[in-house]
Amino acid sequence: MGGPAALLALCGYTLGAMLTVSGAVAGLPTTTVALLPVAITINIVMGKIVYFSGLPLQLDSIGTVLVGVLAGPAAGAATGALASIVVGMTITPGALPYAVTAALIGFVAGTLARAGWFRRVPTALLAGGVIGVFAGVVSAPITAFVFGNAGGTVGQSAVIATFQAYGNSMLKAASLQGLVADPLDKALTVALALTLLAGLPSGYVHRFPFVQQHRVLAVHRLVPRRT
Amino acid sequence: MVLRIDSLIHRYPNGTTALAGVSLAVRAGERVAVMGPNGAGKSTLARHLIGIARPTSGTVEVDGRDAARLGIAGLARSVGFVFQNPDDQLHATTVAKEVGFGPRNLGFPADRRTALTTWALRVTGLTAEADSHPRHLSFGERKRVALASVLAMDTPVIVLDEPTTGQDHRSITLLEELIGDLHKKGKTIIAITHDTDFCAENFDRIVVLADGRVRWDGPVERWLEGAQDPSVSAFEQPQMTRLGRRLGWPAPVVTVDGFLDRLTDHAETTG
Amino acid sequence: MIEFRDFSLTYPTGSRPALREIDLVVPRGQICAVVGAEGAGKTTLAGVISGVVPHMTGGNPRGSARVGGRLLAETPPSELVGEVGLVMQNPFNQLSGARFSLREELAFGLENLGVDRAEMIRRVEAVMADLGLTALAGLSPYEVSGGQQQLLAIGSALVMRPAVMVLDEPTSQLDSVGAGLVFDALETLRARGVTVVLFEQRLERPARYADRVLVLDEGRIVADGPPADVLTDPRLAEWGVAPLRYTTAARRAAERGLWEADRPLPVTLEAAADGFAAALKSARTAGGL
Amino acid sequence: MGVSPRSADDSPVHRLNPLTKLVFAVTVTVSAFALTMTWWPLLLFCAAVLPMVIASGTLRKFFPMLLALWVPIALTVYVIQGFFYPETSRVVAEIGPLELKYEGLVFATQTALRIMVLMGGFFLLLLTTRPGALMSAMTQRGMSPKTVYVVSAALQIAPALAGRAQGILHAQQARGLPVKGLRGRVRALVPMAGPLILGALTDVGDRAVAMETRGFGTSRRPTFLTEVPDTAAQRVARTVMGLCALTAVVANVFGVLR
Repeated sequence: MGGPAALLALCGYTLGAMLTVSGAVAGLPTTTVALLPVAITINIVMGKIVYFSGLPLQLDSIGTVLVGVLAGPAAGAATGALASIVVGMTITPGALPYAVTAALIGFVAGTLARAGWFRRVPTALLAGGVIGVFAGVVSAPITAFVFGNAGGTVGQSAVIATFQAYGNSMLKAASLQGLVADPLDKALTVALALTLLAGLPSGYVHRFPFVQQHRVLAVHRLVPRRT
Repeated sequence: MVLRIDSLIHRYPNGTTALAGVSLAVRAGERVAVMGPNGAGKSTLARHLIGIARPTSGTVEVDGRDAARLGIAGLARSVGFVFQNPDDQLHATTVAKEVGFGPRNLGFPADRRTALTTWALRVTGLTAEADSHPRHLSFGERKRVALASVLAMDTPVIVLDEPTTGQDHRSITLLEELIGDLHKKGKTIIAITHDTDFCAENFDRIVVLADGRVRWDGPVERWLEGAQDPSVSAFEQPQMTRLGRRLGWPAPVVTVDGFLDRLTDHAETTG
Repeated sequence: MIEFRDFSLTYPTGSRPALREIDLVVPRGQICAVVGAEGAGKTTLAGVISGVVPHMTGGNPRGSARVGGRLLAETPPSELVGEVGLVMQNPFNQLSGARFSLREELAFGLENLGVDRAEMIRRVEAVMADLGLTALAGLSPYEVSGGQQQLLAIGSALVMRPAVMVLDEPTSQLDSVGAGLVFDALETLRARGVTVVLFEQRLERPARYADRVLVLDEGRIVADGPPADVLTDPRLAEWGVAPLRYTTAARRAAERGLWEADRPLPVTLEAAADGFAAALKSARTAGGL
Repeated sequence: MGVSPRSADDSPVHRLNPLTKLVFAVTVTVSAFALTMTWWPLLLFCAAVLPMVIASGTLRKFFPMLLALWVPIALTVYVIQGFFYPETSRVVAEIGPLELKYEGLVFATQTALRIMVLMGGFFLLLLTTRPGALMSAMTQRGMSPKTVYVVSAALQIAPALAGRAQGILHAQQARGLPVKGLRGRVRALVPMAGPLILGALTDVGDRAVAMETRGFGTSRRPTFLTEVPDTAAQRVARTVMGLCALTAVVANVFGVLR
């Protein structure tokens, strides 16, 4: 029971994540490659801080979103997928099956950044919401079939249990939980990522051609500090 | 005594002994430089001064109170510590807010906060940068922001960890003037440094650590007399000391002024 | 080896050029020290010579800059590998992060270049011996001290055997023993015909080892010549560079007549000692008469 | 957080090529999920994972690590699926308004055991392998050096950053930052996380330069300082394990078709 779905979710997703990574990373310039491990570390550190604070949030993809904004969808996707692998190697192997969700978060963030959603705060927050919808929907099969709907935190699990209690199927319950929690979580993630970007030295973003080419960020970040 | 360390021993959990019985007393208003080769125990000693570390045995007292018991937060009013790497503390969006962070934490009234912030920015040459983002400044400027943010807390003791590394002539000159000013205001200044010229020219007393023990404690000139002592020869000595020694002068000189006085004496003593 | 012609560079975020009208030729086998205040353009110049600026930072260059005959504007740093070695100020940031021991970290560049394994081992061991790192070979690059990381960063560049070495304050965290090892290594490089460009705040070792000193001020070269000339220039402090105490002492002694008027001001311990010994001798002779 | 906690001691399992252990972990995981018998993952765990763990001599580290992560997940699955499993017929017990369902318990058992195999397989790899060796092995098997770089650098930067976080905490506390209580901790978040993350991000510029000038990312075929030991037997074992995993998947897919 549940076997085929679980195996397909596991294998398909893992394979997808591996392909994403191998395709995306090879073409990245060195500056972006050097950014990725730091972004992954930021994910881990923030994830831990939030986890121990007991807040019903994740905020474990700030680094992934940052890379998506600074270096584009491919780099964002690679960050997400590799972050899952690193977390899988250091904290819990349970993160491995979620590699594709994490990759998608970076990919969507990068795509929306290219479309200019990060130039203004309201659209950036909206972008966070959209990222959250994608994340929620795509992680549902993993949560449902691989982990039997045990969520990452007690809060998540309780919400899923509630949805199941109201007669929803396992997949539907997991999806609904994702759609409730993820958009808010990712909007907050984007807000924090933007705050960090404001604190970077003025020449910093110039190391990332993606930002220049697509005018990803507001103009005031790109003018001289002193005149 | 603003600071009294008595037979301080610090042993790390892995068994290495960082401090093997250090005793030291510092009077209010003294300027003390702590020197020592890497691994001599300087940074461990500094950790005790600000209450981060707990003595394995012995005591550290600041203003007569036990430092380990007060802890880092309890010592914040007494000891200002300027960390070596300014980037470990810069978080505010403007230099002025960064400098005002400490006084606000200490609960100073608004007018005192403003006065201290203005003063700290002025003496570190940062008045024009008050509204800049600290992270957009150069390394030397960031280092001065970190210094200003500790000065603004108006603590009686100020500890500087390697204040001259990565600093250019202008910043060092500013720092030297500042040390003089703070000394006149009666502050106790302790610097951890390996720059012997800087020590010789700005500090009254030098404490040399080696292998977790105090190898020398006293005026710089007297320390340099023992040129053969390994605790001395491990350092690059002040330029004027080496020059005096080359000229065959028996007693060490440490500053340019001291050298010129001695030179004049020698010239007048007809040979 | 290094050839700049009327070279200027403005960063995208800068309102003023970081480098202005630089004309500079550094031949093979020369140690050229560059001094100047913070913000004078030292780090930018180091970046340009190693191909990092503007390729990795952005920026708008004018004029021409060549290394080994190749136009830097058209040569990304990846094509200068093995040609130019760069050692930056902060050693921690230069650790690749991808290697788990000092020995592996030193080999990182050679692995990337596909150097034969036997040759790689030979070079890594030799550099470790030169810089006194052999005993630390198996340790993680993250558990050694800042000074040892600095030696590691220098070693990582040396092991590539570049024709040009660019070093930005390579001894800031080293004690006199470590700094001595580094400067000895630089002398060996010079003997092998390597061009060394050294950016420094502390002048005593450059005064002794460098063949030539450049002073940068607000992006321009304001002085260029042998250490004994440049470092005794009375405008040095105005350019934001602290004169050596030997020079200051001699200049002030001259005001008291205790430094011979026709003797150049000293920049090394030996020159100062000779000068003052001579001055004392003549003062005594004069007094004795 | 530390780089994967590994046992200092040595054993035949430690000496295996890291890829062999990786393929082992993947194979047992795929097999656990491929077959639909409820107790199959437990059999797999006892017959395959456990003997390896015992041979490696890491049993004392393995079980606390595994249990700490596995027990909470298993409990959650039992609670959620035991009580709220959809499409059920048999009720085992009633606890207040809640019904404990047979199908839910069976599903929970199967899921929990599968997760145990997944975690067990990978913990075995991590406990007996130096991260550096795993990374070298991956590169030498033709994985992109950039991908390997990102993973190994993340493994090292995370602990380095944790050390730096300590320094930042002290620097801010020395400036009177209160960090006690929930309010203090929330207020301390920006002065703590700001310097940490911004510092790490700004370091990237330098690191990229250092890597580029050391030939990283060139298209040349890299050579390797460290040689990763491998044997013909292990190569055969990897192939066999791969075939097993493949067979399991095929069997599973045919199960779907039927």
